[in-house]
Amino acid sequence: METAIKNNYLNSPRGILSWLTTLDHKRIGILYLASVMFSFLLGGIFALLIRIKLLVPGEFLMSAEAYNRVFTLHGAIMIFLFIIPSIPATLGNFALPMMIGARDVAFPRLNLASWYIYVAGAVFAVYSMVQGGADTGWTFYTPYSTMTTSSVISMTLGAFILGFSSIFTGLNFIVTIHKLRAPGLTWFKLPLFVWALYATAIIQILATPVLGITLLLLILERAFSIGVFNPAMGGDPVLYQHFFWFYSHPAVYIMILPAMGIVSELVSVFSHKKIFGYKAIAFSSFGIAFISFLVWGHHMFTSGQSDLASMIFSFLTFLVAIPSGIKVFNWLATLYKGSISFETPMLYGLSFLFLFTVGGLTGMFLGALATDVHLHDTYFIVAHFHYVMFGGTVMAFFGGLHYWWPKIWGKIYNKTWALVAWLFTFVGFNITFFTQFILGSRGMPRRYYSYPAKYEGLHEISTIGSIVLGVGMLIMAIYLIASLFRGRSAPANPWNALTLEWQTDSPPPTANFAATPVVTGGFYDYDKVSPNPKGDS
Amino acid sequence: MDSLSNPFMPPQASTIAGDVDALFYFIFYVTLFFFVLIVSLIVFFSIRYRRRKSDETTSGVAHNTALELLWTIVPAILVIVIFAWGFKTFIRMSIVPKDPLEIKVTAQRWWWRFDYPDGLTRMNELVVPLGRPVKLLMSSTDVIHSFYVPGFRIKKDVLPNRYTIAWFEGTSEGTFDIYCAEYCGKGHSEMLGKVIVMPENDYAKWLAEAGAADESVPLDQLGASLFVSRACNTCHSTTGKSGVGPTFLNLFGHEVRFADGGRGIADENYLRRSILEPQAEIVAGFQPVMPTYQGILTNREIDALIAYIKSLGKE
Amino acid sequence: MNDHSINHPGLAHHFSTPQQQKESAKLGLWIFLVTEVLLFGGLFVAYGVFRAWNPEMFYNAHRSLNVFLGALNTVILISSSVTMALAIRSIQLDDQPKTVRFLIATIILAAAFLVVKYFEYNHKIHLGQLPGKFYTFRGIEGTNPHLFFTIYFAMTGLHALHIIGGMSVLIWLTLKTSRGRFSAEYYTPVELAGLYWHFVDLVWIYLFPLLYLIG
Amino acid sequence: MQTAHPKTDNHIAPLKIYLGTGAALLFLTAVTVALSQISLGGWNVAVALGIATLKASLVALFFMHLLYDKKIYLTVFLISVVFLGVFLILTMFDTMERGTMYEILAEPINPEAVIYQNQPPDSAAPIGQGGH
Repeated sequence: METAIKNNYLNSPRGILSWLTTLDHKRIGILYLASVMFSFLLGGIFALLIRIKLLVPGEFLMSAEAYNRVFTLHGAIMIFLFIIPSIPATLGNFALPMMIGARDVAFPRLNLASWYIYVAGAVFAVYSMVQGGADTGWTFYTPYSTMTTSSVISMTLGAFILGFSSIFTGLNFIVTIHKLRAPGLTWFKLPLFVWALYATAIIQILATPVLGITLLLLILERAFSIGVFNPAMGGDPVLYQHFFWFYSHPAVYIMILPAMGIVSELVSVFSHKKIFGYKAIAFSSFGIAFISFLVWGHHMFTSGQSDLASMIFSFLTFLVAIPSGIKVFNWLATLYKGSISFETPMLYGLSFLFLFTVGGLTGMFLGALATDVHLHDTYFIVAHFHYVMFGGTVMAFFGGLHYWWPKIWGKIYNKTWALVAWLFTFVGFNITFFTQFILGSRGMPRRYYSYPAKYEGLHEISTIGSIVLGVGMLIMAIYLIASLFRGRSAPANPWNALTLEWQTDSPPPTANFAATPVVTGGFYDYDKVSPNPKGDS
Repeated sequence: MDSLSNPFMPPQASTIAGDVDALFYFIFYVTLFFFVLIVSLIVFFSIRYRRRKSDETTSGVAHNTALELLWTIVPAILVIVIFAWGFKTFIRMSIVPKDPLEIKVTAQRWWWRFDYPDGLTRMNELVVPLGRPVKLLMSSTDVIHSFYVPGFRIKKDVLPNRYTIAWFEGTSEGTFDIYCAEYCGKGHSEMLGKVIVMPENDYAKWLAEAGAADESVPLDQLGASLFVSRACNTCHSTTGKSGVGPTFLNLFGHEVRFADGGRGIADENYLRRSILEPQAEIVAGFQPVMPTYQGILTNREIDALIAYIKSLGKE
Repeated sequence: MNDHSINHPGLAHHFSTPQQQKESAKLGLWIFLVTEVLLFGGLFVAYGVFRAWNPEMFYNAHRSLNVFLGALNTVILISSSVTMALAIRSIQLDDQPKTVRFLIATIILAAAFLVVKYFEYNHKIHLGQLPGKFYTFRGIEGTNPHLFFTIYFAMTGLHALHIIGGMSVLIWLTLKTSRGRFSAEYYTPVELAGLYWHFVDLVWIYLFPLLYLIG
Repeated sequence: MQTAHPKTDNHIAPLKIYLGTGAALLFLTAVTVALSQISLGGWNVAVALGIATLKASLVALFFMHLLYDKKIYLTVFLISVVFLGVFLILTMFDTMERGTMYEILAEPINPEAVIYQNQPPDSAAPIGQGGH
C-alpha cells in the first residue's frame, strides 16, 4: 500500500514542523486555505447572528452594543481575513506557479512570511474580540473610531499588519509572472487567471500602502490625538474617508478580479471551447484595475465632499461598467456553441455570471448621483456588495476550490452532495440578499440594531434565506472534508483542461513538474482536442 | 397595496422625489433588459449547448469585431446617459431655491434637534409647511450622522464642526420618517424622527401654539409630552426595560447604584442633576453617553419631567 | 535539475540562471519602493490638503524650523548616497575592503543625520512645538498650528524610521562583506540596499523644501 | 561572465559620474536654499518643487541606475508617481472645491456662535475653525 502512493508535496516531507517551515508555494497555499476558511467560518457565524437578531425589531438575542460589535467583526473578518486573501493567497498561491510552468514563486521565503504576517494580523483581530471587539464598522470612520471606548486599536493594528501580508503576495506574484514563465510561455499565452492575478497584484501594491498610512494615522489619532482627522482640532473626518476609500475601493477589485480570472478558466474548460476575446478579457482586467483607483469618491456622495468631486467620481465610476460588461459578454460568447458540462465548478461559474450580473447592474443605481443619495447607506448597498462579494467573489472562489480540489488533494468529492450544497447556497443567497434590495430602496438604513415595524416581513424572509445559505455551507464543509478521507483518487486531469497545472500528477510532486515544461500550443485551444481524450498525460 | 404594485421606492412626498424615481425606474428598466438578456442567454446556451456526447468538437471562433464593438459601445452610451441624468437631478438636489424656511438641525447622539428661526426648538419632530422649500443647515456635536428622509429622497451627512445643507419641499401632507443613516453607535437605530408636513395655515397655527403650550398644561402632562418631544424616549423606557439608559418606571424614590460603587436615592435633586450634569453620577451598568440638557430645557420643563418621572414611580 | 544550479551554489532551486534570480530580486525591490512611495504618499496628500487649507499658518509655522540644520542634513544624506553608490561600484570591481570602508562611511553619515534630527526634535519638544494635543507653544499665528507639527513629525518620523531600518541593513551588509560573502560575481544584496538607501535620500529631497523652505 | 551582458543590470558607471552627480546635488541644494530666502512672488513653491524634482531625477537616474538599467524599473517607479498624483489631485477636487460650485455654504444662523470665533477673516474654507 505504502509503495503505491507516489511521493508528492503532501506526503514528503512529513511532520507539522515541515509544514510550518515550508517554502513550497502549494503548502503555503494550503496553510492559507486552512486559515482563510477558519476566518470564513467565524465571519459566517457572526453573519448568522446578525440575521437572527434582525428577525424581530427591538431587543432580541443581544444588546445594541453587542450587535454593533458583531457586525463590525463580521465585516472586518470577512474583508480583511477572508475575501482579500481568499483567492490570491490560496488558489493563486497553489495554481499560479504551476500554470506558468514554474517550480515556485519568485520569493518563497517572503511567501511564507506573508502567511505568518497574516496569522499575526489575525491574532490582533482575535485579541480585539477577546477585549470585547471594536464597534466602529469595518470602515473605522472618524471621529466615531477615535471616540468610542471599544477596542479599536488592536483591530486596526490587525488590519494594518494584514496589509503587509497582502502586499507581499502581490509583490511575489508580479515578479513571478515577469521572471519565471516557462520557456515558450509568452505574455499572450498566459492563462486568464494569471492575467487577473497580475492585475490584482498591481492593485495590492499600489493601494495597500495607503491603507497602512491611513490606519497608522488613525491609531496615532486615537492614541495621541494628533488632530488630522479630528474636526475639533482643525482636522477633517472627510479626509479620513478619502484616505480609507483610496485603498478600500480598489480593494473591492482585489476581491473581484481574481474571481473573474477563475470564471474565465471555468467557462472555457467546461464549455470545452476556446475562450472568446482572450485579449479583451486580459486587457479589461487592467482597465478595471486602473479605473478602480479613480472612483473611490462614489462612497462619499452624501458625505459632504464637494459637488464637483461627486460629479467627477460619478462619471469615472460609470467607466468601470464598460470593461466589466465586456467580460460578461465574452463569457457568454464562450458558452455559445460550446459543449457545456455541468460539473460542480461550472455550477458555481454560471452562478457567478448570474449573480455578478445582478451585482454589477445594481451598481448603476449607486453610481448615478441622484439615486445614490437615496440608496446610500441603506440595505440596497448591503445587497449590492453582497451580490458582488458573495455572489461574485465567493461563488468563484467555491468554483475554483472545486475545480482545483482534485489537483490539490488528489481526491474527488461527492458530486451529488456538491449539487445539493450548491442548490442551497444559490437559493439561500438570493432569498437573503434580493429582499435587501427591496428593503434598501424602501429606505431601511444599514447597521440598524432595530427597525420600524414596516420592514419586519422582509427582514424575516432575509433571515430565512440566510439559514438556507448556512445549511448549504455546512453541507459543503462536510463533503469536502469527507472527500479527504474517503474520496476516490483523482486522475491527473479530471476536467481535460489544457493549462499546465493539469499536465502533472494529482497531487503534484514537490517540484511541480518532472521536467520544466515547454509551452507550444495555446491553453484555450479546445477546438483542437476532443473533450474526452483517452489516455491523457 | 401600494407596496405590491411598487415594491421599490417609498411614496413620493417631495418635489424632487419624482425626478429621482424617474431616473430610478429608467435605470431599473435598462438593467432589467440586460439582466433578462444575459440570464436568458445563459439558460438558453446551457440547454441548447449542453454536452450530449463525450467527444463533441467545438468551434475555434474567438473574435467577432462587430459584436465586440456592439457590446462596448452600447453600454458606453447608456452609462453616459445615466450619468448625465443623475448629474442633472443632483444639481437640482444641490441648489436651494430662493426664500426657503431655514431651520438649524443639530445632530447629537442620539437625537435630532430643530431650531426654528424665531427661537422655537423641537426635538426629533420637524414640522414644516406644505409647498414651501425648507433649507436645513446641519451640524453635529459629536460624531458623523446622516439626515435621511426616504419619502423625500434626501440624505446628507451631518458633520461635527462644519455645516452641510439639505433642502426639500413637501408635496403631500402627512408624517414621514427621519432616519440617521450614518452609523453613530449604540443608539443609531433609535435616532429616529418625524417630519410632519401640514398646510401653511395649520403650520402658522401650530407655530403659535407650540410656543405657548408650555404654560397652560399641568406639569406631569407637559413632562409626558417632553419625554417624547425632547427625545428622552430614545434611551429611557417607561416599561421597565433598560435601553441605552435606565428605565423611568419605578425609578422615583428608589435606591440607585452608581458605577463607582456609590448609592443614592432617586429624588428630585438627583433627577435634576442627572438631567443637567449627566456625567456626574453614572448608574452602574450604563455608559456615560447622555448629553447635558443645560440650555435646552427651561426650569419649568425640568420640573415637568421630574413630575412625569414621579408619576411613573411606585403607585 | 539543470547545469547552472551546479555552477552557482547561491542559486535558489526555482531559478534557472543567476541573472534571472538577480533581476527578480531587483524587480521585487523596485515594487517594494512603489509601496514606499504610496506609504509616504498618504502623508504628502495630507500635507497638500492642510497646506492648501491653511497657507498662512503653514508659512508661519515653517519658519520655526531651522533651515541650517535641514540643509546640513540634506548635505549629509546626499553625501551618504554618494558613498553608497561608491560602495556598490567597489563591489562591482571586486574591491571588498573599499566596499566595507564606503559602507561604514554611509553608516556614519546616517548616524550623523539622526544626531542632527535628535537635536532638532529635542528643541521642538522643549518648546512644545508638538503634534495635536501636545502642542503648547504660543507664538505662531494662524489656525491650528499643531497640524503643521503633526505633519512635520509624521513625515520626518516615518523617514527617520526608514533611516534606522536602512542603517540596520547596512550594518548587516558590512559584516557580510567583511567576511567575503559578496564579490563582483554576487552582490545583489548590496545593490538592493543601495536602491533602498537612495530612495530614502530621494524622500528627504522632497521633505526638505516642503517643510523647511516653503512650509 | 557577467561582463558578457553589457546591456544588463551590471553596468559599472565611471567614478566621475557619481562624484559629478553628488556635486550637482549639493549645488542644487545651495541654490534652492538661496532662492527660498528671497520672495519670487508666488513662484517659490514651484521653484522649490522643480529643483527637488530635478534632484530626485539625478538620484534616480544615476545613483539608482535607472538610466542604465532595463526600462521596466523606470516604468514601475513612474507608475507609483502617477498613482500618487491621482490620489492627490482627486482628493483636492473635494477639499479645494467645497462650497464653491453652488452656494451651499449657508449663512450662519447664529453668527456669534463659538464655532466662528477663531475663523480668520479671509478664510472661506468650511473646516478648520475648531479649537475650543
